[in-house]
Order: sequence, then structure tokens, then C-alpha cells
Amino acid sequence: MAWPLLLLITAPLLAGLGSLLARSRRAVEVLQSLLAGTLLIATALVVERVAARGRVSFGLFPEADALSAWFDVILGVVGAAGTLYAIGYLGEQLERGQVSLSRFRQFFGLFDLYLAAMLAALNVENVAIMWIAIEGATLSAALLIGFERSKAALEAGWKFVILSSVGIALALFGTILLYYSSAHVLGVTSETLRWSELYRAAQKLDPTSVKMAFVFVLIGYGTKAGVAPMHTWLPDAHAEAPTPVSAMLSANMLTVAVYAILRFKAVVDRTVGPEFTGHLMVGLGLLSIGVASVFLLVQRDYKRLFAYSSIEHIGIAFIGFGIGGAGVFGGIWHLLNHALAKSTAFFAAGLVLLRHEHKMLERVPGLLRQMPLAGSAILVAGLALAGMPPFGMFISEVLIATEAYAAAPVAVYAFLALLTLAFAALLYQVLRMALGEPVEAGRALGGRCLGFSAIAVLLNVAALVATGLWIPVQLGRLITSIVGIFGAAASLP
Amino acid sequence: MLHALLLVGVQTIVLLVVAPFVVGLIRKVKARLQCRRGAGVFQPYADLAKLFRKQPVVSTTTSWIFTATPYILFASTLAAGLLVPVFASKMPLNFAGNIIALVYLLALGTFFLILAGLDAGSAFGGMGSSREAIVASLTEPAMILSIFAIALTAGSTNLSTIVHKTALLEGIVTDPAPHLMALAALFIVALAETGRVPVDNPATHLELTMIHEAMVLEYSGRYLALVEWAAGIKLLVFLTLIANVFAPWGIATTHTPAAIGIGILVYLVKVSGLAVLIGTIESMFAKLRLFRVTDLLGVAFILALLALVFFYILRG
Amino acid sequence: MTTLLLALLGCYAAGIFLPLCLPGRPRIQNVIANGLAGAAGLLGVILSLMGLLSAQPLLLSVPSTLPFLTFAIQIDPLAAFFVLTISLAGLAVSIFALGYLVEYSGRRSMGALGALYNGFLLSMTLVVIADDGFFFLVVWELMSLVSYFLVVTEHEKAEVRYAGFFYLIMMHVGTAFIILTFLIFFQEAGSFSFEAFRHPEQPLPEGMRTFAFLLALIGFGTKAGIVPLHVWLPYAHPAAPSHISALMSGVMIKTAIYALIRVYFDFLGGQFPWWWGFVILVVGAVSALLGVLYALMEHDLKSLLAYHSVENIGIILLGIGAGMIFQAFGLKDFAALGLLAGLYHTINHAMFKALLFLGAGALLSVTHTRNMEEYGGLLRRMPWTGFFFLIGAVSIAALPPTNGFVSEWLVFQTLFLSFHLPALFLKLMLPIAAAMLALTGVLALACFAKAFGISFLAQPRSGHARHAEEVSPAMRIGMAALAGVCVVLGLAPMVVVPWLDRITEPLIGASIQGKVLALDGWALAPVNVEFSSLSTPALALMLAGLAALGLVLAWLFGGRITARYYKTWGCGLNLTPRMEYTAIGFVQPIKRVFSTLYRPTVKLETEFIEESRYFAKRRWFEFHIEPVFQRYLYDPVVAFFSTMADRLRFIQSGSLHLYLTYIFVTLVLLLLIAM
Amino acid sequence: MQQMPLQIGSQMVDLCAALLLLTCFAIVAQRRLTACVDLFALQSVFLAATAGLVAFLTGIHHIYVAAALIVVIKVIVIPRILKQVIERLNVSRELVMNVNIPTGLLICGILVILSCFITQPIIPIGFLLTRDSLTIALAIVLIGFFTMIARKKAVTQVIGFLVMENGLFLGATAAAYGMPLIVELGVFFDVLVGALIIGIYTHRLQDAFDSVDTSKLTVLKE
Repeated sequence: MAWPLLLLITAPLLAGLGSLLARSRRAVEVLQSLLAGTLLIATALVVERVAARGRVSFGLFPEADALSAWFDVILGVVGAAGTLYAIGYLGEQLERGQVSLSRFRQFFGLFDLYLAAMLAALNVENVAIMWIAIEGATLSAALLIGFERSKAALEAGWKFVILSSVGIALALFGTILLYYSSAHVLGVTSETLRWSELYRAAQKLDPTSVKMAFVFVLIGYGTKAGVAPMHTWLPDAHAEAPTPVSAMLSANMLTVAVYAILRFKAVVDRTVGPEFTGHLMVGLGLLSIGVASVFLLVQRDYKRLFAYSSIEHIGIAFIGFGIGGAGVFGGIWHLLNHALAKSTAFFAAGLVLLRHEHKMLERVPGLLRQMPLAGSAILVAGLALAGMPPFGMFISEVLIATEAYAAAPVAVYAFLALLTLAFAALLYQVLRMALGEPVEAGRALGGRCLGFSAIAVLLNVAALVATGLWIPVQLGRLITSIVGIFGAAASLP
Repeated sequence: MLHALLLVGVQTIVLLVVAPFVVGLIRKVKARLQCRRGAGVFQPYADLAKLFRKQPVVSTTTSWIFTATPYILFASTLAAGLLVPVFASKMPLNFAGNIIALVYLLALGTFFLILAGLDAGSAFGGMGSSREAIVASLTEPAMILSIFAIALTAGSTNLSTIVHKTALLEGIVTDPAPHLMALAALFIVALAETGRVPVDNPATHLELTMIHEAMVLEYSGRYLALVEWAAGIKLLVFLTLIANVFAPWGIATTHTPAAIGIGILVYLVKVSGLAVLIGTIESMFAKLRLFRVTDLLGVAFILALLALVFFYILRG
Repeated sequence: MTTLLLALLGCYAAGIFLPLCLPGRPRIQNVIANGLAGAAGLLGVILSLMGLLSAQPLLLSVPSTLPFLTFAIQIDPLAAFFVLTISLAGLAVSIFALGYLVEYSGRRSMGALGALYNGFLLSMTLVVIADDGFFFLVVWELMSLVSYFLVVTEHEKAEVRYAGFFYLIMMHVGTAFIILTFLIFFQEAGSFSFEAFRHPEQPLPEGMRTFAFLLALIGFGTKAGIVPLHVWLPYAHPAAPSHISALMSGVMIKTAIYALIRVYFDFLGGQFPWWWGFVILVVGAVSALLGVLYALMEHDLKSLLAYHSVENIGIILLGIGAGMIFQAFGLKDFAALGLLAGLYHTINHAMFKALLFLGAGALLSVTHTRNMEEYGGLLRRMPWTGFFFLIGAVSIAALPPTNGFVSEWLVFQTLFLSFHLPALFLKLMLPIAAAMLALTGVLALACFAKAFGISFLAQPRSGHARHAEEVSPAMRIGMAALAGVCVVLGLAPMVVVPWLDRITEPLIGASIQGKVLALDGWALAPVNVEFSSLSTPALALMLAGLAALGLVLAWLFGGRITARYYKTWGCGLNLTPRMEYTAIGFVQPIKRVFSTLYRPTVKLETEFIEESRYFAKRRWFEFHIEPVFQRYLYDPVVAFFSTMADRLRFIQSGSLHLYLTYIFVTLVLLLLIAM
Repeated sequence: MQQMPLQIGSQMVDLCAALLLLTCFAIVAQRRLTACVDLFALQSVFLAATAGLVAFLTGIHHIYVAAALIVVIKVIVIPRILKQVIERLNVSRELVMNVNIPTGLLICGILVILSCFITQPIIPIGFLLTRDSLTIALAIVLIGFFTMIARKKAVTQVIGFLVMENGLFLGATAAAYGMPLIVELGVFFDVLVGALIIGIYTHRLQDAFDSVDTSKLTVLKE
């Protein structure tokens, strides 16, 4: 029985359609709230089933194994929170007359389409259809980023469209190359594109072409994942997009892109062994952390700040996957916690933006005093992102370092040094915002906006704390089989 | 037990009685060297008696620290004195503390004296305290090193043990060089600690020069008496230290009355000799500027260090 | 015993959550938070005493669902000793806080303060009883984090935010080094459990051991505040509310000492070359001397106390370092003595430093300033606070017969025993270290003569001081408790030493209890009565008796004359507070003697009256000492990073074509690599 | 029709592929925007031809569908959209480039060699009929990419992107006998929508900055 899976993908589509057609703001709000609830429930059910049976299938499409389920959790929870937050955020803009009701409806239409595409990409057993879904998500994201038609938004949107289109094109070429090398093993059928088939046939594939395929995929999806040096669109897009979208970009799009790369990695590792992909990913990961920490240090715009921190954390996860073993554990654990923390951070940033209507970091100190919700949210998220216990990212970072130390001590020295630098940079900025005395009054926020945001933030923070120092049993099962996919079960206690 | 108490009692009395005499003797020597007749050697006793009988004047700004200090000073100095073998080498209180304890007991007195100096609230007291602080700080390292150098020769830091062994010529210094250096160092330290020329001048009352006198400026009556007495005892303790550690000969190594009697007499001779020496030095040298004192104590430190080095080198 | 432990943890946990649960009732929150903390402290004392005395260490382990992480707890004598330190301080400080926090209520969220306070104590306790490397790291970071939030309690002040941030960063850097240390152990152990660290499958290679030694020294040294990693300390400790400063300065930095002992003597099995010990010795001596020298120049009472923490950490390390040297040469008795001296000074410093900080807090709460120049004459207005502060001052100045003297004396003896060492170099170095210790001791004496004299004696120097009143009973009880502990630790070494011996024995492998205690416990005699002995009870009796003798003599010769009270002679003028010696003036000579270190800059401006150049109308005097380490060690690093970051801005130049080029080039390069 | 010898077939496929490549060079060398669009359309025609040929030779029928889609979308629809965009512009030719034309051509030549070098080892595993065209596909992708870097006008960047897409299709159809139909359809749909969205963006850029010179978009930076 895989109806929760189907529900997970169709619910956003329906809700989006409904919102487009809906006549009143209230109707949209109800629909979206329902969507949020549905996402949570469906996710829970999917996880439960996958944990029980290892794989939930609905024929060719949709189909989910442990890895998909894990990312479903990320998208489900953060998606739900994001939807709720979007209701509040857009609602506030609507009340202020910054968006018309029709634009309001369009927004949710696109927003849900985007969610649906993402979820589809996760829960499909097929290389190419995954690509199609991700491309779909990219396109809807492109429109969302340019949603506020300011010049800056336009520029950001354009850069996003061009760069990610190029990326996605390269990813497609990688996919074709993989197909090219698998076709003569498996024959020219649509089965050839199934992950499970590819895993089985992996040993027989031609190494060179698989390597090349991975390079294209790594660059292609890496562009969407925001890995340096393909990250350049990311800060602009995150800064200029409507804040709920920024949250979703950071928490979902990057994550899904990483998911895609992981799928390929699983195949490639079976063909040419883990060293090849490992070295590439560790290299890019370190580069990402380095670049990110540099720009965290000089940042003056709080939305860009969190954007760069996303680059850093994707880099960390990359290193984890590149290392393998407990690193894989650390990586997916990191992705989950990062998604939660980062979306929380953006929620807070959005509230600040609504109040002060500018993004200048040094002009919004004293948030704890001025906006208790946003202030505390930004503080908690900031600490979690800086890798402070009791939040999960401390755990995953230590895990990654531990696993890496045996293989490459030097890499660990670099890793820890860069992490410390990023820590200092990020917290310097975050604490500047959270502590101290407010300097500007700004305009007060509506109760509804605050209400919805509060729910969203609480949802995230609850999840963040819940996944801090322990793992719910179901998720634990998922992790075990995920690590199994990367053939590293042995190295885990 | 009773025996032990008796010994301690005798030593206490000896210290109390001899201290003013030494002070008087030094004054007399200085007077003579300055071609004055000078007051009698026993003048200090008269001064003390008189001070005790005078009505003390206590500043209204002061706290109980001011009135308590003389007693604490008196007690700590005397306690330090009880750790030094004076006329008999095996003292029952030997176990109570070694030479470090002696140093720190004196420091306890200094600490409260500094507080008392500040308590009156006049600029003089503060000035004296501040100067006392720096002098004390600079003295300490040299003191510890020289003491250690001595302790090495006897393989002990307990004064009675050191003196006893030296007196019985056990483990006696085969090589005088380090011993003499340590002696010189300790002598300089003693001058500094007890506020004698060239570090301080007990006879002066000039704002610019006085250290110890400035601290106790506000004291009068019995308080002043106790402070002066304590100062005398401190001086005596150092003289005793030098005398008995470096030349313990004649000290009573057994506790028979005869031996003790001889011990006391020899002791008197020794400290008188040292007193004369100090008197002469005081009239030969001028007082140093406060910030030249560092040089002097630096010399002391180096001497002590050399003593150490020589000791190890000669002992191999 | 397990139940006791659970009760203890439970108390802290409740102390964290309950205050948050009833907002809007500051008074109740305050009582609950500190009450529970106090109760936990009491339980902790009992628990730790049991831990010290019981033969079997208490083990408790909860597996986590995360790889490599186990919530494992072990209370062996070493851990118990530090639990004792934490709990004693925690108990007294909690009582003090009951009264102290009253002035904070309304201005601050009592709930948050209380919760953080309990969290702080809890994390410290967990740090010393953790038995798993990963778990240790987690609680260690938590400890830093919680204490950070306590430091920035008054975050509306810029300097407080700066202090807090500096602190947080330094701690994190330290943690990075600690992680590396543990990773080295992990390599051979294959797990993070301390048991595995102790007995790895194959022993660590020599190079790795040395590496671990240095990493641990830097990592934990940052927390301990050894020179030159101490720079955060004088900022952070004063910035926090005083009862927190008391815990940070008194207890928190000791957790680093605990960790160092744990790593060197336990994980590394006490097997090391002598130069390790020598490094520790040098670090200790330098920290001690520089700590006190900088303390002397401070006129902010809390900063002064903070610098003294650096000094005392130095003294502790002197003991431990000497012990390590002896250990390296197999002189186990002396090694044990050194370690024992270090531990003794650890608990002593915890007690009197906490006491002094509480005293400073009391002054702060009545005068609303930390500047000593605005105190004065407080002994008459706050007799109890003054008395307790005096006890603390005498103890930290190591004057007999206090506890500070006992432990410092033990350190001296350890250093003196150096003539047993085979190497001439060390034979000379240890006595020189002793000389530095002596200098440190007397400078500390001068410093506290200044601190107490300027703050409590003579006339009040400001309106605040003039209208000061004695603090609330709770605060006095808190201070009294610590003062009592100081006195007991000073007068009853015969009780303390056997406990400490239970700690050092398993670490060194030699019990020296019999050799240190002489005359059935009434005297300390390391290692034989012949060499040296000390009996603080006897000294105390002598002092008391002789002081009485003084009284008797005074009465004998003078009879009973009542003193006359009259104002101090001020050269004919009426004495005003402005004529008193200031703190700056007091340390002027010391400043001059050590000017090469301080590099003082003095600015004196005079405004004359119009008529003549001989009569000054107004004068300004200001002087600063150069923060050498910050200027030449830390500022360059910060400058480097910021300039580098500025230089690299061009990466994100905004040109789409450039961005496309990045991707293109990367693609081509990776393709060539893939070939 | 199976009796037609394979060599001839593969040679014909290679010929078409080569023509595709040539049009790439032409686009790189062309300054006039409309001409670029036309060249792109022409290239798409060749692409369709290749696809049809492959379908014919291998008898895999859904490739015909792909060919048809190419003709509809890439030869007719997209060029029309682009033409509309260009009409609204105030420029018809691109004078300034990041890389001048001779250098550009040179670089493209190097890229072709590079792709030969890269694809060399993996050619043998392909299907005899069409495997050589993989090299050309990669070359076209790289050249398209390079065009996007070299040109400043939004429109030409779009064309560069579309050229990349053509390369991909050549790779897909020729080298691997096309993806499964459903995939093809999806991909085509995405490409169409993508082109539309990019078109919309170009419009907005024109409205907002009244120029489509993307090198002027440098407000967002550090």
C-alpha cells in the first residue's frame, strides 16, 4: 500500500491548483494549511512503511526506498513549515498591499508546484524522470525567485535561470552518458534507467564512461546544490527571492540536488570504487567551506549571510559522503539538521525583513529585545548552524572528522580549521543581530503573520531538538539501510 | 611535654629580651662612629616601657585592622623567631614549620603592616606601604634561593635540622664557596627585610626616604611599642639565622641546663658581633634611592644562584 | 550511590526547566533555581565524598542511537574530587545568589538566568564525570555555550558583547584542538570510550603521543587560561554577573586541569619524557608571574581577580609539571607529591577565588561600580563582607596558616626536592621556578594588600562608598560558607591529604600518605620529617598564643589605658579622601620596576590659572599599560583574516560570464582528471 | 530497408553530425542576432535529420517522434519566440564580445580536439552505427557553453544554451539510440518551458534595464 507516497506528491499539486482557482485569501490559507498537515502525515506514514518494508512502490512511479524516504522527511517537514510560513509572510505583504490577491494566488500555485516537483524527483525510480522533475522544480523556482519584480530580483532570477539551466543541461549529458554505457549492458529499455537495475549492473559498466558521467552529474547537479565553484547564483537568488522561497531553496533544492548526486555516486562507486567520487567530493566540499567562510566574514546582508552558510554546510555534507562509512551517516544527518536550522534562520530573517524592509546586517541589532520570536529563532538557528551542541550538526561534524582522520589527517586539519573560521564568522554576524539594543523601530507585524510564523518556527525547532542528540527508531532503520546502499555498513558500530 | 614548653618559653623570653638590646647596641655603635656619645645601650627598653604607659591616639578614619595589626605583627614575628634555633639546636617546635614557613610568617606581618599603613588614610602611610610592597617583593626570590642553597648543604629545610647537623659537623660543608655566597646573599636580604641602611633608614622621618617609619607613622602608645618591639625581634631573627646557620658552633646540642647556659652566652656574643657589624655598615654607606635597591637585590639573587650552581658543580 | 547521582542530575534538570515554566514570578523563580542548585550542590558533596572513599568507581552507561556516542559516566576518585570542588562552590554560590539576584529581578529574565545557572553547573559536573570522549566533547561545548550566555547577561553593553564573543571563539578554537587530541586516541582505540583510550589495541606511536600532548595542552590550556592563551579570561570573567564569575574563575577553568591530568596521567598512563613536564613547568611559571603582574595593574576589582586566576592556574601547573618531571625519572613519591600539591591548590583556589568574587559581587551590588578607586572605608560599613574578603585575601596571598599557604608550601617542597633529579639542568631550573613562585607569592601579597587596603580601609572615596550598607544575610552566609571551607582546608591538611592521596595513587602508582603525614597527622613532612615539615594547626596555636602574649604584655607594662580617638594628622590640613593613596599610586613603584613588560604610557595635562604658571587649575592624569599579547599575537591574526577576506571579494564580482567561466573551467579540469 | 550497409549509414550519420558542428562554428562567427537564430533553426533541422536517419536505420520508431518534436519545437516555435524578442530590442547586432570572433573560433577548434581526446576511450563501447557522433555531441555542448561565456547579449546566451541542448539531443538520439519515449517527451516539454521562461526573463530585462546586455547585471555582488 503506497497511497501515502502518492498523496505526498499529489497533495501539493492539488493544493496549488486549488489556490490558483481559489477566490478568497481565506480559502488559500485553508488549502495551504491543509497541505502542510497532509505533508506531515504523509511523510510520517511513508517513513513508517519504508522503515518496515525497506521499499514502497506504486509501479514505476512513484517508488521510494530508504534514501528517498530520508529526503522525504526533510522535504515533508520543512515543506510543511515553509508553507505555513509563506501563508503568514505573503499574507502580511497582501495586507500591506505589496502584492495583489491574484499574485498571492499565483505565488502559492508556483510554490506548491515547486514542492510537488521536488517530491516527485525524490520518489521516482528512474534516472531520467528524476532529471525531468528537478528541471521542473528549477523552472518553477526561477519564476518564484523573480516573483518580486524588482531589478535586483530580476538580475538574481536571470543568473539563476542561466546558471542552473547550464547545470541541468550538463546533468542531462551525464545521465545520457550513464545510459550510453549501461544501454549496451542492459539493452535499450526504460528498465535501463532504474536505479535498482543500475546498481545490479554497475560492476559490468565501462569505468571511463561512468567516471565521465559522474563528472558531468557532479558539475550539473552540483550547480544546483550550490557547491563551490558553481555556487555563484546561490547568494543572489536567496537574497532576492521572497523569503519563504529562500528558505525552500536552501532547505530543499540544494538537498534534492545532493540526493541526485548521491544516487549516481552509489552507481559509480559500485563500478570504479569509492575513491574517485570520494576525492572529487571532498575536494569540492573543502573548497565550498573555504569560499563560504570568506564571504560569511565580510557579509553585510543577513539573507546573503545565511545563503553562504548553506554553501558551507553542503560542503560539509559533501565531505561526509566523500569519506563514506560514518561519513555517510554524518552527511545525511547533517543535511536533515541543516535543512531544519537553515529554514528556521530564513523564517527569522524574513520577519526581520518585513519589519525593517532592508537587509542591512549592522542596522538590525537587538533582535532579542525587539522581536523575541525572530530573535530567539535566529539565535537558535545560528548556534545550530555554527555546529554547537545540543544540535545535530555538532554530532555530524565530529562524525565526519572521526571517519576522515584515519584516511586523511591533513584533510581533517583543514576541515576543522575552516569550520572554526566559518563558526567565528557566522556567529559574529548572528550575535551582532541577536544581542544588543535595537536602533531602528521598523513597522510592526500583523498578528496573523506572527502566528503562522510562530507555528512554523516551533515546528522546525522541535524537529531540530528532537534530532539533536538521538535518533527516532524509524529514522535509525532508514539510516542503516542508506549506509548499506553505500556499502559502508561494516564501518559503523 | 613540660620540658618542651619550658624550652619554648625560655626561647621566647630570650628573643623578647635580647631584641631591644641589639637595637640599642647598633644605635650606640653608629653614634660612636659618628663621634657622638649616643644614648645608652639599654635605652630601647626605656623607650618601650614609656610607650606602653602612654595613652595611644587612634585615628578616627581607621578600622579594627589598625588596632589589630600590632598584635598580629608581634605574634607573627615572634612565631617566626620560635622556628629558629637560638641557643639550642634541637627545638621542639621544629616540626611546626621549616624555613619557608618562617619567610611566610614574616610576610604575614608585612601584609598587615601594609594594610595598617593604608588604613590611616594619610599619604605617608600609603607611600610607606607601597614602598614596603616593592622592597618585599624584590627581596623574596633572593631569599628563597639563598635559603635553598643553604638547605642543600644540610639536606634539609628545617632550621633546627640544618643547625644541628652543622653543629655536629654531620654532612658539614666540604666546600665553603657556595656557603659564603649564600651567606652574603642572605645578609643583603636581611638588611632589606629589616629596613636597614642602605635600603631603608630607621632613623629618618623624611617623607622622601622613609619606608618602614612611614607605615607606622600613625602608631602611638602601646601599639607603637609592640610594632617597635616586633621590628627589633625581626632584626634579631635574621641575625640569629645568619649566626646559627653559618656558625652554629657553641650552640647547645643537648638540653642540659649547662649546655643551654653556654648556648645563651655564645649566642649573645654572636649577635652582638653581628650588631656591631651592621652598625658599622650603616655608618659607612649612604641610603640608596628606592629604585637603586633593585640593583642591590639583583646582586643578592645572582649570588644565591651562583651558590646553587657552585654547590652542584662541586658536589658533581 | 547511583540513585544519589540521578537525584543530583535530576535536581539540576529541574533547576533548568522549572524556572522557565513559571514566568512572571521572578522571586519564586529565583528561589527555585538557586534552591535546587544548592540542593544539588549538597548532594554533590555527599556523592563526591562517597566517591572519594569508595574502592570501586561508580559506572553508569546509557547507549545512544548515534554512532560512536555513549552517555557513559564514571566517578573515580579524580572525578569525585572535581565534583566535590564544583559542588562545594555551587552550594555556597547558590546561597549567595539567592540574595544577590534580587537586584537583577525585573531587569533580567530570572527564568533564563536560573535555567542557565543550573545548566552551567550541570554541564561542569558532567564534564568531569563523563567517561566517553564524544560525550565529553558534547558537554564540554555545552559548558562553553552556557557560560557564554551567562557572560553576555548584560549584552546591551558593547564591551560585554565583545568579551563574550572573544570568549566563545577562543573556546571553540580550543575545542577544535581537543577534538584532534581525541581523534588521535580514537585511531588506536577504535572507540571514544575512555576505557579504550586507556588501553588501546596497540600503543600509540611516540610521535603521536607527543602530538597528543601538545594538542591537549593548547586545547585545554585555552580553557585554563595559560599564558599566552589567557587573553579572553580578564574580559569574560568580569563581564558575567559576579556569582557566575565566581564559578567561572573558581571552578570552570579547573575542568581544564582535570582534563589535562586525565589525559597525561590516565590516558597516556603517566609515561612521558621529562621535557613534557618541563614544558608544563615553564608554562606554569610564566603564567603565574605574568598573571600576577598584570593583576597588579588592574583597578577594576573583578578584572584583578580574573588575572589572579591566571596566576593560580600557573601555580597549579608548577606542581603538576614538577610531578611530571619526577614521574619521567621514575621518582614516584615526588611525582605523587607534585600532583597532590597541584590538586590541593586546585580546590583551595576554587574556594578562595569564589569567595573573593562573591565579595566583589557584594561590593558591586552596593556601590554599583567595579572601580576600586571609588571604594574605600567599606570595612566599617560592611564589616562581615570585609572580614570574609580579608580571609579570602590572606588565603590567596598564601599567608600562614591559611589553605593557600599549605598548597603553595607543598609546591615549594616539590620544587626543592629537585636535588634528587639526575640532570643538572633540571636541578638548577626547578629552584629558579621556586624563586619565580616566591616572587609571584609576594607580588600577590602586594596585590591583595592593595585590593583590600584601597577598597575597605581609610575613608570612602566616593558617594557610593559613603552610603554603602552591609549586604543581605543570604549573601553573607554564602561568603561565610566559603570562608569556613578555606579555614578548614588550611587547618586540617591531615584530613585532606589522605583524600588527595586516593586520587594520586592510581594515577602515579605510589601511595605517599604515610610519607607525607608525620607525627600521627599533625604535620606535613614531604617526604621525610628530616627534610621539611609544616604544621598549620601548630602555627595557628602559636600565633594565637603569642598575640595573647602581646595583649598580656601591653596590659602588664601599660595597664588598661583607653585610647583617644582623633583625626589623622594631614600636615595641618583637614584630611580628605583625595589625599589618600590611590590604587595607581600604590603600584607605581612596581610599575616602574617592571616597565619593560608593561610598556606604560602616561598622559599628564595641566591647566594653569590665567594669572600665573605656578598655580594649576585642573590636572588630568591617565595611564595605560600595553596589552602585549593581544597586540602582537591576536590582532595580527584577526587582521590577516579580514584583509584576506576583503581581497577575495572579487570571486563574487557579479559578472555572469565570470560565473559561467568557473563552471566551464571546472568541468574541463574534472573531465581531464577523470581520464 | 535493412540491406543498406552499416558503414554507409554510419557515414551519413557522421555527416549530419558534422554539419551540426559546422553550424555551431557559424553561430560563433555570426554577429547579427537574427542570423544567429536562423543558424540555430538550421542546426535543429540537421538534428532532426540525424534523428530521423537513426530511426530509419535502427527501426526504433519512437525516435521518429523525437525528430518530429525537434522540427516543431526547435525549428518553428523557439526561433519564432526569439525573433519576437529580438524585434523588441534596440540592437540588431552584437558589436562587443568578451572574446573576439577569431579567438572564439580558435578556442572552439581546441574544444573539438579536447572532446575527441576525452571521448576517445569510451567510443568503442558504443553502437557501431553512431558512436562517433558522441564526440561531436560533446563538442557541440562545449561550444554552446563557450558561446554563453563569449557573448554578452541575453539572446545570444539563450542561443548558446539551445545549442548545448542540441548537443545533448545529438548525444541522446545518436549515441544511445534515444532515451525511452516518455523521457524524450518530458525533456522536450522542459526545454520548451525553459525557453519560454528565458524568453519572459529577456522581456523583463528589456523592460527593466532597456538593454539585454547581461554584462551590465552586476549589482548583486560582494
